[in-house]
Amino acid sequence: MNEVEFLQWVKGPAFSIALFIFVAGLVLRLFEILSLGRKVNYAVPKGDPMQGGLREIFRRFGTDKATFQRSMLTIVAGYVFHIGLFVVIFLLAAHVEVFKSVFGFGWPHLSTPVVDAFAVITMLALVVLLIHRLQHPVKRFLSSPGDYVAWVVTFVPLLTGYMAYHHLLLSPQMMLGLHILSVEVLLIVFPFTKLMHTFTVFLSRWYNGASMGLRGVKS
Amino acid sequence: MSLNAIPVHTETVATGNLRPVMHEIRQALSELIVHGTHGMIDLHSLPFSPQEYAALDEFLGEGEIDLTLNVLGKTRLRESGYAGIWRIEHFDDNDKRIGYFIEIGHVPEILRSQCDDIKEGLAAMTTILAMEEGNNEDANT
Amino acid sequence: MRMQTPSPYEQTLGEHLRSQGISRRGFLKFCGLLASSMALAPAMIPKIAAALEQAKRPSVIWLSFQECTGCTESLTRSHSPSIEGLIFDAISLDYHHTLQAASGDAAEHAREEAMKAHYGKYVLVVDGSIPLDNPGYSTIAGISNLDMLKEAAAGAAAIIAVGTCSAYGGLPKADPNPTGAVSVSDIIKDKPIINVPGCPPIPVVITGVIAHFLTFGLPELDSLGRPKAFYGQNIHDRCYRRPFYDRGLFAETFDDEGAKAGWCLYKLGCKGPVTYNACATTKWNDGTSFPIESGHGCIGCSEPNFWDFGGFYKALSIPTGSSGQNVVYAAAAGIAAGVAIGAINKKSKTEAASSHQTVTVEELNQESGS
Amino acid sequence: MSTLTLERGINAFKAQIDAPMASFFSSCVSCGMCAEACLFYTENPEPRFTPIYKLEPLRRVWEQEYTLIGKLKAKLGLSKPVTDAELAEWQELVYNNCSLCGRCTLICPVGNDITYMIRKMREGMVASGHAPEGLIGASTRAVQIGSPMGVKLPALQAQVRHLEKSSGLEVPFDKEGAEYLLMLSSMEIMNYPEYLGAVAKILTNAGKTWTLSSECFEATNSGIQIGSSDIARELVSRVVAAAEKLKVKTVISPECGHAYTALRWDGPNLIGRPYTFAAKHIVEVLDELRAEGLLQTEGFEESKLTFHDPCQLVRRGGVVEQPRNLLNMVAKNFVEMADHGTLNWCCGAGGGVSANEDAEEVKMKAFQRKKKQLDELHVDTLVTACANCRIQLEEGMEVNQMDIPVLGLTEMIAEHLVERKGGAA
Amino acid sequence: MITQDTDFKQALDKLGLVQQRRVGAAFVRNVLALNPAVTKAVDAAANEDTTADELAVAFKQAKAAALDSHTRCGSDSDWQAQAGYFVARAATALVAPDKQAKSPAWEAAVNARMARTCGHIDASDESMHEESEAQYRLLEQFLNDI
Repeated sequence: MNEVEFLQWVKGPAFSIALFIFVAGLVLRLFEILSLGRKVNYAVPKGDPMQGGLREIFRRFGTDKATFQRSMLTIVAGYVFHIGLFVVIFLLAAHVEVFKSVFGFGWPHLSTPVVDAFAVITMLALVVLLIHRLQHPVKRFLSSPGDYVAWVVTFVPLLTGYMAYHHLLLSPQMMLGLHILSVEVLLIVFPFTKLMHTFTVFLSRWYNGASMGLRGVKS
Repeated sequence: MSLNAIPVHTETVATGNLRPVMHEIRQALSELIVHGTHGMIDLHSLPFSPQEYAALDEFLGEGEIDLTLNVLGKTRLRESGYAGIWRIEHFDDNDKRIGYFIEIGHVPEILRSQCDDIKEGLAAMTTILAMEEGNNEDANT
Repeated sequence: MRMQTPSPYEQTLGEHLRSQGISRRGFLKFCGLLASSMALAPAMIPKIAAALEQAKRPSVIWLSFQECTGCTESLTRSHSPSIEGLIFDAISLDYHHTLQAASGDAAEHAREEAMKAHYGKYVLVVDGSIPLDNPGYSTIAGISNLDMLKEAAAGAAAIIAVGTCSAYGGLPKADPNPTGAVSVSDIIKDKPIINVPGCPPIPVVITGVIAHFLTFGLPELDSLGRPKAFYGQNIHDRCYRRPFYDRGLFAETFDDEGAKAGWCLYKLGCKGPVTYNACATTKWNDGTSFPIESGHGCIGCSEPNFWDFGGFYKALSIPTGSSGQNVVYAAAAGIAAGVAIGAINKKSKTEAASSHQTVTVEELNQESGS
Repeated sequence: MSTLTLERGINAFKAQIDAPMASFFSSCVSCGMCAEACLFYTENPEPRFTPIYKLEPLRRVWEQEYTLIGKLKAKLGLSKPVTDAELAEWQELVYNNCSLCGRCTLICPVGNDITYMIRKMREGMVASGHAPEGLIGASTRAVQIGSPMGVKLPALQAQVRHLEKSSGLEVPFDKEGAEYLLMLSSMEIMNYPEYLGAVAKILTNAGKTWTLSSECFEATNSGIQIGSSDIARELVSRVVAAAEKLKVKTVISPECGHAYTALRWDGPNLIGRPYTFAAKHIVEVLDELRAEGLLQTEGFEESKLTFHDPCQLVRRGGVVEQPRNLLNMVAKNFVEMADHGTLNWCCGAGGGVSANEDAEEVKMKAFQRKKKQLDELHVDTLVTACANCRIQLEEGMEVNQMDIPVLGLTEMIAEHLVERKGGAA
Repeated sequence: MITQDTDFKQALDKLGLVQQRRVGAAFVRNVLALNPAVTKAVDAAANEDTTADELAVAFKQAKAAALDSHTRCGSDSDWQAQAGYFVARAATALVAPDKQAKSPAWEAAVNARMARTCGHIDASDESMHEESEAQYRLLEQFLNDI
């Protein structure tokens, strides 16, 4: 299989398989979670669970000053790479074309060098966080293989994408192929790893916020 | 609507190749002075935007010499504003430019009479002279 | 170009050109242009000149299989006496069934003659792919392409596969490949093969390769068997519209402002980023322009399987499968599996709840006592 | 007689795990921020004291029982089942080093309610026989005697007699149809009898009808602390029975954090139906009286004082403004700690820690957090509204040679109370 | 002749801080047997020449004694031990610094009674009254002395 056939394969069958597993996996996991149900609460509510749920979904994007100072690196680097990922994934012209082909509609994109810069910053932030994870006693202690898998499958697409764009190391076909392949790996493992938090984070904040709302706890 | 009716006017673009070429020319010129080495730059195999061709022309400027050869279609030789820097443009029968070089040297290579041609010329000339003299002697008797 | 009958005395190229009435100045111009066409440094010109002077005027046998003659057209339509025309004249084309005056048995006879006379020395040029499913799909004088290729290849010094069809299978091989078409290199393994892909290839490149073969022998090839001298450049890297790509300025349609302003054609399906060819520098129609310059994206015709590369007008990044549908099926599958898993989870949870025995303080103390 | 086994513990885990927990476990990215939010880690920085890690056995049960991947892993022998030894090891983490204060729950960036999960995990710890001695003792007394501290009715009656004699107030028992049923914690009966006096004074003065119940006066609920719904249900249903028998409108939870949680939030779900009465914390009641103008005070505390928010009131109960409204009535110089209200730091002894002898040392380490907060302020007095916090704070101050008296909010209000004409009905 | 707490309290309120401490000391001495640890503090309260500093020291000791003897939340109640706690609280009230001291004698009295009853609190007898009667007498005697 030469480079071009490889690129064709990742763009064709491989992508279809990955996308299928990704979507099916997502739905499956959500069922897995929600099927466990939740008891009705007979306590007379002090506040509105709905409001609480919504409030927490947004409030937890921020943090109080003291906590920020205590976990500054985690928070700042975390924000940088999350925003970076968003920009790189959703605002690069080439990517918008992909979404257009999947959803049938697209949206405006940023100029390539801007996204390129974001990619670099994002990778830096990820490296910083990895080092931090390896050195911070608590993080190192908590980290399971799953945490590192999640890191790798997030980092590699960024790297290969960057190299493909700049025609580094390998031929563009090969790099582009590897880039798409790495994204497919990401898609496949996504629903079954920590990456799932991308979706469940809203569920979690909602549940937590709902119980806070019910108790009339305003944070 | 006809194809030409579509107003495609390329915006100014810079491939970034102009500056390097200018410096390459400068370098070659100093080489010529120091070691007398002959330099040549092929502009065709470089991605140049029309603007950049124009810019280079302007940079080199016009010199004293502008002559046209007739070999396999025309070939135009122009010395630039800087002595020793020549523009060599090769055309085919239909006056399409099929080659564009910048040559750095006292005289463009193609202009110099080729040794082999000179040798052949000498041989030819010698035989002709010899024949004439032979004829004269016959006449005297 | 005139068909030559093989002569016992072989001219050198230099002699031949001179006999065509080309002065040494002309020869020098020719070499300069040749260097340019071969993307060689001008410093090479003297070497080329010397090499050409000595080079034996080669016998060339040109076989055409499943092809459209576009490659030959590309070559012969180039205005003469263009540089490529000169080189083409300089070779002794002993067989080319489209061009040669002779036909039928005479033609085939000429081929056999040439092959015998120059056995082991002649250059074999092939355009078109070879059908393997059924030899009957394509024959010349009743000889199947496969047989003719094998026979001709046996005595060839080298094979030049001109055009994407002979290099990689090309259009005949395009999905679903009804004739079972394959490339030359799929069949011939024991001879040096130079792929000169393109649909068609740039004429100067065809002759350039021949010239290179004559002057410096086999050129350096890339992983796809293409001479690096001509196919070493990535269209995208050499494209004059590249700055627009870098600035993120793309034409969305063929007639929008971006298109008129000459912005990057990536979104309109340009395959430049993954295509290797000399178009961006050598250009077409005597250097007039190349596809991107005239407002159409590169279709990647010098790459294998370019016909099946997800559509000429789909951006390179777009997956080839029908994703939208795929998502729907996936969601359906997910729901099905989810419902099943969910049911199992519910079941085991209710079982756990029902098998719960009330904890009593007696138990607590008894346990802690032990 | 049946015994507590690992099997029963795992089974309890399986029964407790619900959608929120599954979502919480799926969301955790091991960022470690909950460690920084937990005083049992900040004051004793060992990674294993990180809140989310305290749930590891529960998480594994979830993964193995309720996720496709987990089941696959188990099939391939990539994951091993939770062992009895592990649960034994975890007892220290789940009980000694967690006061269910809910700070991690508040800080977690992905919104995981870790406290909720630890409470649930204790169900399994109990069922597998891994609850600490102290809490077992308390629960046993609570169920068998009616008070975790073994306080019997006569003791209360004796205190009441003292009170009636010295104050001339009437302290009614089993008065049907009274507006308020006043519940107490044994702590108050034994160590702070003045609390009863203060409430009696205020309620009587406000012209409210109120009563104690001779059948059930204990509001605290060891079942909640040890983490056994079965025991908690038994205890809370006693309160419900007493309240419904006396047909009171409102049951007043005493100055005790977890008693409020037990009565206000967990109770109805334990008995599986809504109450026929309202359940309120004494501070809430006092603030209502204030709002109705039935609670007037005179004079001010001159000393610079601050308020320690009991976790179960602020973070788990939403009672934040009320104590401040009340304090501002009687305090000129009230200052807040750097982290206060919902962000306040636990005293270090909640959630059963104080009743757990194994936690003695940890408890005092944890107090260092509160010490740091107080050292920043230089206050003369510390006010709180939880008898358990109060004891922990007093001990902590003693151990650390800090000379700051700790007062109960209700008593402080009572001292400044303005006697209303015809108030005492 | 004092017969009820209202008169008892009024009489105490009339007294100055120092005298309150002295009479309070008398009350506590009556139950001191239940917790000798606070003897020093009581003596300090009894002596009118005691300096502020000495009081402060005594206060610390008394508080410490109280903390030692109180019952922790959730731990089993031992009313015998608890008696000591109330004695300590009585003593603490006596020697509290001036600005904290509300009505030391009264608080001492109340806590002393608690201490007394603790012994047989579960038995719920009337011992409490004996103690208050005793306190009335002590007060009368004190008032006569001054």
